[in-house]
Amino acid sequence: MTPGKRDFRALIVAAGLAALFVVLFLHLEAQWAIALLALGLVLGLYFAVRAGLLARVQAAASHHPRAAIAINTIAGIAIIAVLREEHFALLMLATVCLFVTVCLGLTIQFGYAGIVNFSGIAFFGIGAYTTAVLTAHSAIPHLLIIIVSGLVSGLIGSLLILPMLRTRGHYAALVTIAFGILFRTFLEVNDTLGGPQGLKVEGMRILGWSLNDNISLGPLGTVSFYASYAMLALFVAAAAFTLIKRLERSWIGLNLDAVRTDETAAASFGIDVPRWKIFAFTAGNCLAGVAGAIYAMMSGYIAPASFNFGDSLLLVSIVLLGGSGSALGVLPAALLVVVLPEKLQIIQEYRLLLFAVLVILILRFRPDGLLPRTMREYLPGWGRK
Amino acid sequence: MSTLLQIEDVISGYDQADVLTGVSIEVPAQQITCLLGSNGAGKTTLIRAILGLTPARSGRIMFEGVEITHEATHRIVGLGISCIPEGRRVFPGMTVRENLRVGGYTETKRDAVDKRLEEVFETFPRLEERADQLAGTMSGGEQAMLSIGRGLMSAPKLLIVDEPSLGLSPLLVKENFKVIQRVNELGVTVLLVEQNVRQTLAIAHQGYVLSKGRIAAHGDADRLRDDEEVRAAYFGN
Amino acid sequence: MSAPTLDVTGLTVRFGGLVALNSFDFALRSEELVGLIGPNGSGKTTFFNALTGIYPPASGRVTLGNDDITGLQPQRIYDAGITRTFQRLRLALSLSVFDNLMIGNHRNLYHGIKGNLFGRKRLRQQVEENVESSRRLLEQFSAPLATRLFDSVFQLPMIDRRRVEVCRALISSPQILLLDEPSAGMTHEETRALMDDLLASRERMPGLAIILIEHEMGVIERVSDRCVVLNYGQKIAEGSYRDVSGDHKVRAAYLGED
Amino acid sequence: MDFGLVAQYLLNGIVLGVIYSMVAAGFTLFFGVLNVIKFSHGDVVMAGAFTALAAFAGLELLDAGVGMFAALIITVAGIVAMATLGAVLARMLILPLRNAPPLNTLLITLMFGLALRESVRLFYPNGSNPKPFPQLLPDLSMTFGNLALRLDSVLLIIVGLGAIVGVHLLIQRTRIGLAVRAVAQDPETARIMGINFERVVLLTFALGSGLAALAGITNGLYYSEVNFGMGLLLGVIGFSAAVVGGLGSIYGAIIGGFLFAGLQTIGAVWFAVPAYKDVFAFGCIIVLMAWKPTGLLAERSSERV
Repeated sequence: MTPGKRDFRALIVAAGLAALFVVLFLHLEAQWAIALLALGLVLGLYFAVRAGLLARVQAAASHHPRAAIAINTIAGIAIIAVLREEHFALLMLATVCLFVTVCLGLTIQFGYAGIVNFSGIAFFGIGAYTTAVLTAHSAIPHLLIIIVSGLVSGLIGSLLILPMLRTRGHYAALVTIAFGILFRTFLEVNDTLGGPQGLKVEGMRILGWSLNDNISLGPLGTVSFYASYAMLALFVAAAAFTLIKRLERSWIGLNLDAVRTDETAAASFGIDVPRWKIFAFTAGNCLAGVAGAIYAMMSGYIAPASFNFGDSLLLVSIVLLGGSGSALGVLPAALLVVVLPEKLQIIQEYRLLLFAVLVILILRFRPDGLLPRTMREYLPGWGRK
Repeated sequence: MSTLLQIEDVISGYDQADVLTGVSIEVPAQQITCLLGSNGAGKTTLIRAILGLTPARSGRIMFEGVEITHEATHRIVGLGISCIPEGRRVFPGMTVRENLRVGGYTETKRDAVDKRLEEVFETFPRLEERADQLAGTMSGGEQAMLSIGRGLMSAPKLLIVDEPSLGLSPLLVKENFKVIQRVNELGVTVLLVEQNVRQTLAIAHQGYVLSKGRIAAHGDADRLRDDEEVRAAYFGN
Repeated sequence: MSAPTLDVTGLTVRFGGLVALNSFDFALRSEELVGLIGPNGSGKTTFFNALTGIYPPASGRVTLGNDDITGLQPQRIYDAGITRTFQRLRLALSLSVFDNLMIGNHRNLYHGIKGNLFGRKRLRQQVEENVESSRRLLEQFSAPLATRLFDSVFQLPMIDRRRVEVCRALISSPQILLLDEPSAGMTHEETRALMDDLLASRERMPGLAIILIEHEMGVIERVSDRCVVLNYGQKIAEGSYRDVSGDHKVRAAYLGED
Repeated sequence: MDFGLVAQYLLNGIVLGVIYSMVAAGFTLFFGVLNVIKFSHGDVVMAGAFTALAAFAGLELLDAGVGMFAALIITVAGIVAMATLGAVLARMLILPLRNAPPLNTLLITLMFGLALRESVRLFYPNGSNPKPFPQLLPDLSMTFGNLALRLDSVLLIIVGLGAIVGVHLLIQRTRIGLAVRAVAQDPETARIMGINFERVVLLTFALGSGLAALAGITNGLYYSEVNFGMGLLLGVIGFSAAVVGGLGSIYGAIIGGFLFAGLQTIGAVWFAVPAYKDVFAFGCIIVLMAWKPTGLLAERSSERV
């Protein structure tokens, strides 16, 4: 068997296993099964990393980046197809994809450029509120609104980064924390934005077709309207993932890493530190805004209560749990953090407490996360040279 | 003559740089022992090892016959070792008086501290004039004085002085050395760590030359003064 | 004799009341290797930091060729062709050797967002070229190190980290290289090997001038064309190593002779 | 606007300023001595208030839950418990991470704060609802025109200011305070002087956390209500105050605390919708950070290259 064929087989097997896992995780109801699956995921990843299995799959993926993304997107579509009638499972799947998108944005900011952002949920919220306002008060096509919402988030972020550039560390962290709280408070007291009750958001329409309608397949049954949103969220997450990987494997990714590891050394080698910080912060917030826009249309209703400081912390925990700077790590981490408390009713009440304890343990004993970031590979098949 | 401080075969490293590879020295009581060497020879690493700031990886350090190799710094200092650190390191945001009080921190009786304060002010009348000035606003020479005064506040048995000449004008260096000599005459054992060979050997009784983490030469001050090894340690020829 | 490449006149750096560098005059010609020596705290590293824009000078003027580069931002100084190493290594330990070298090669790489993310033809070409040139450069210092191009710097011993830092400063083909105590933390033999490799690779870089801060006088004697001695932020001697090491002021500064 | 109303706002602002300053003083102590931000501080404020509440429940069982004596007992209980917690936290989470990136410390304490908050919500009886805080101080007031000067407010201001001044004197005048300041300025030289670094750190954390408990109790007595989430905002405000004042300086903490209270008061007066006061205050903080990136009374520090 040629290496190419072996690669494809490895990729397909890995994607298939992942898809099977996701389907079971979303579909099963029995509490013991879900707990077992979650435990299995964490242990499975741990041993896959240790035994080098994951490295092999990653090498294969790196050799055929487009194929890897395509195979995984197909696996994602397959998951949606299997779960087509289950509203709740599809809603969760879509939510996971949106959280993945936001956390990939945070990965650019924190994982690459080293900028802390404790207001991630605020930028998600800016995207959501922009969408709510634009769908209600303008005739802009909905797909365009998603992009505009991302841009608005990025723009507001690029203003916020200005005070952060003049300072470092804790002082910069304060700016984002203050902004996160300011945003939530602002929403609560602002009547034009609905105050504490929030706003209704129209469902998405593309070329006259409403995503909020169930799709009837005649005798084959009906497909939940959440399938359309899950599909959209899946494509956005896949696109974000592709972009992040390309970003990482470029001179720009290198510049961001240089800024994070040592600003003085970076500047001494010609790297324009403020420029790349602005770039990373803006790009990350754009992704958060896009995800927020889709979230708003999908849930049909947004309120300040969904954009708490605690949610920003949740986003940061996903990034850390996956492994700081590890784009791949975001996937299982987001899946666990988003789905587990929804499915495992026992822990739902305790979920924040559990996450807090989890992150404390990670920071104390395994600061590299579930899937630690690997060396940069600029070109496909780099590792085999 | 008894040995106050004994260092046996110490290996230590810090930040992967400045590594000691098996250093043994003896500091006899009541004397001034000097440790000479150029930049980067490992002098500061040795002091850090004695003080327990960068504990030795192997070897033994004995003070008054008691092993202190792995003791915590505050305990080692409490036994009667005082250090005037490189670069003086006064507390810039504290007054001169407060700096001196920190120097006497190991003494818990307030009366005793006050008495020593008086003594230091007697030795350095200049410090008394400036007692309530912030240390950070004083000149380099005055800070050097303060640093020495602070080191004396704990009434040490062994005073380690790390590069007192660093960044000072030749005149001030001379003054400082005189003070160190006087302190020694009052009965304090001194370990003087320096780059400056001539002036150091002029006041020291005996010395060691450290070069690239090893003792390159040792002996009486008179002998070292004309030693080729000393020259080699500095000028590499 | 050619005009000086780097011309420093009256450069002064102050920290609060302390004058770390006092009206320093210095000239460097193309292809020259000047040793900068002096006791601890005499202002050597301060000079490097002022030259590379990390500390703002209080007064004075620095010109490179015909350009005034006084007080420019560090990235502009680098663009002008001055690179450096640091006394305490400042490598990105978590990144690969290649990544670290490419940080040093920033000037010659393409940083457009579009071409880095989409198309990527130019990126691919630059990566391939630079892998080759990095390997060639590393081989001049250590053949085994050249095979570890994609390992993280974290896994390398001290000597190899030093080599990587020197190569990071060399890879962009600078006009002037500033070496801040490259022997720190290494043995005599390692230092000797590093300097030999450096001298050899200098042969391949026409025009490269080097300023070397070093405490090991043996190294200075062997490699420098000329020495400048600093003490208390002031230049106290200048000339060949033989002249300087015999100078009574220099001996006084180091040995305390009157 | 008449005098009475202005005075009312002023009085309210002063009580807030005292509470904020107490919280900010903790941030400043921790930062001064160890260069870390302990973000669970706000939740320690909350936990202090809840400990006092629990102590009060205990007193009620003994039929001693009335008056100034009870107030004293529950205050001491809150302070002692939080001081212990602060020292334990420093020992278990903060000292071990001393050489990790500062952000890790910030995150781990943020998460600890979250854990504390959730623990109270889940495990304190009926903890997810706001709890009435007992009215233990004399319920007297004097009226001057429109101004109702409540005796308990005055008492709280006196106790709070007294505590800050007390901490300040402890730091400035005592032997142990000398050690704290020495460690803050130069930990290594302080060790060379024979100071037990770890003990000083633990003591500082105990001190700051005790002050936080007092702030929480003051807050409870003033508003007659506490809830599990109150620490978050108080913590962020305290942090902002400390940063804006200039981390590491007690004076800075006091200036920052009163500045924030002042901004909120101005915001409340200025806007038609008083709820905008926090938006206004935090907006001003962000602008202030852009103007003075390291605070109003910044300590100079330079990076060694």
